[in-house]
Amino acid sequence: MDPKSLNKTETHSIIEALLFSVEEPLTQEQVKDCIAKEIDLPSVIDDLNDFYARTNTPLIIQKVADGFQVMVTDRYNDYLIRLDHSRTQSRLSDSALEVLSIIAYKQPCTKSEVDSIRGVSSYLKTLLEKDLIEIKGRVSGPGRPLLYGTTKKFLKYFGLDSLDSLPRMKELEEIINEESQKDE
Amino acid sequence: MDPKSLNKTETHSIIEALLFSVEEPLTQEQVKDCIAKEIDLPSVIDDLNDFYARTNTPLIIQKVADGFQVMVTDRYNDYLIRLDHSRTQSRLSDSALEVLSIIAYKQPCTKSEVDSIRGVSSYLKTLLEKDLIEIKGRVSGPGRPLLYGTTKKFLKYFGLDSLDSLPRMKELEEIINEESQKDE
Amino acid sequence: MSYNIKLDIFEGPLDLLLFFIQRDEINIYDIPISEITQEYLEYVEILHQLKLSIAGEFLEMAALLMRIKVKMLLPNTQPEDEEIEDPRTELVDLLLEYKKYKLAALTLKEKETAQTGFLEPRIIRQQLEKNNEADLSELSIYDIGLIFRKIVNSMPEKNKYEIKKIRITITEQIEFVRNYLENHVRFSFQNLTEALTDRIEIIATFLAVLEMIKNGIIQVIQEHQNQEIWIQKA
Repeated sequence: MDPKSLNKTETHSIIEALLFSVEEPLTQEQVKDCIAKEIDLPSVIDDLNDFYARTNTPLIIQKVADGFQVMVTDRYNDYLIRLDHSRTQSRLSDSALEVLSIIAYKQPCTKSEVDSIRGVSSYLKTLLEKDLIEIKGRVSGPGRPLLYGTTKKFLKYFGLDSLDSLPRMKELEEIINEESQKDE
Repeated sequence: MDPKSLNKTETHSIIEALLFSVEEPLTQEQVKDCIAKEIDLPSVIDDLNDFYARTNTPLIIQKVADGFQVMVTDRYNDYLIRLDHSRTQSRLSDSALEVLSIIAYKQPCTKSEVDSIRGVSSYLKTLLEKDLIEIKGRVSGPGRPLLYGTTKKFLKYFGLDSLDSLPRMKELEEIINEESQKDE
Repeated sequence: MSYNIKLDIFEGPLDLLLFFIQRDEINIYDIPISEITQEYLEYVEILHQLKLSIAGEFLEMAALLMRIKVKMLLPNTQPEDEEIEDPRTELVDLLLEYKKYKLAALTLKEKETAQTGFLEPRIIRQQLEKNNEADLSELSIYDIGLIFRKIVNSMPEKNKYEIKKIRITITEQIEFVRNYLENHVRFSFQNLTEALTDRIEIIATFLAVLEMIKNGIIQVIQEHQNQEIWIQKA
């Protein structure tokens, strides 16, 4: 099990570490900055891909515009799709989060109440679809508009037992102001 | 170069693919969801770590927060520091560490409990922002102050398997007792 | 202020006391209160002279130290057979409790150092089908609160304050009723307030009428129950 028999030198391992560590694709210049000696990067990459293939390591290094990046191979996708959390979850937009925060604090409240605070049309549909808010009833007054509130899932997600645990504005101010004293 | 000689079965490769694909530590339940058959996950992890060590692959799988996560080893950090400094995390201040340790042991607990142990007003903002602590609810008694506890991110940040990985309070007491007796 | 950084090395009074104890290798169960109090007060005095804001906690601790010092100087008035409590017990308990967590914090610091050596690998994941879950992984309830706070703070002022300033006074309305009396011999409250639109003006006028009745300027007459109440000069 000599690593050399796998054609892997220390240079290969350093390049691997670099590949795993860079934010953007790894470039020849970055390699030069980090390792003093001259390196034939494409050839090292070939060796590594060869090593991954031969050891059934589900990684592949791809050449993209400016350099090289490591990817998980698609070979085990059938297993991966059953991994609920690996599916790309869509992040909520800032506007949707604003609407969610208003409903959390003002509930039960109507669409027009949300709109009057934000001044723009609301993102209720998205939040309803994601099961973060639900219809709680109707106003008894004119037009009988729907009332919205947060769901059990919302509480569960944030690990709260009740809505009462939402931090109050006064408490938030206290937390924020404390820190600014320390910074002085 | 038979992968089998490296003790790597297809199961090992699938687990690797799962590890590379999850954002949070991979749990036994997730593995169960993806692979129908019964798997001894800790033993597969041991094999993989062994494989990485023997092939000089700069990866290591850690047990944190009730799951497993892949990390780049610190072995080649001397080369990495020349990459970019944006990824070097800023360390927590001593006071932040004190607050965290109190919350970790006493959770769920209020800010005033933390303050009374430290003998000084404590700052929670940074820890809340870094998602190392979170609001867990409220005390049911007078004033209904907020309760704080540590997060999953806390475990990940310190590389802890669970809160049980922290030294026991009794152990700490013994260390302090020994120290004080030595002085007599 | 550059002093601030150098002197602000203690987390608080307990931290400062623990520093003295460790430096002088003092037995925590037998703290020489006089000496330590003196040094403690000197430190607080330096902070004061450097015009640094001294946290209230430092002064509270100074008071506790003085109290213990006084108690220890007082002759023991307890009967012989009774166990006397050491006046330092409260302080020792505080110090020991704090020391425990400082030790725990040290463990965390070591773990932090070890862990920051490791990086999460940047490996591009396979794009799999999207599910309908919202990704809230980066959010806490604290963030939701902050978002709401930001919205509330950015709301225009007029939405915040619904209460209008009351521009009308009872004295003004007494004057108003007096003028009305000049032109009308007898009138109802409804006649009087016909021209008024604002509810607060009507209320002020009603109060003015009551005031004028009390002062004997006007009188009210009701001939039968449930009939109109008339107002006229007294």
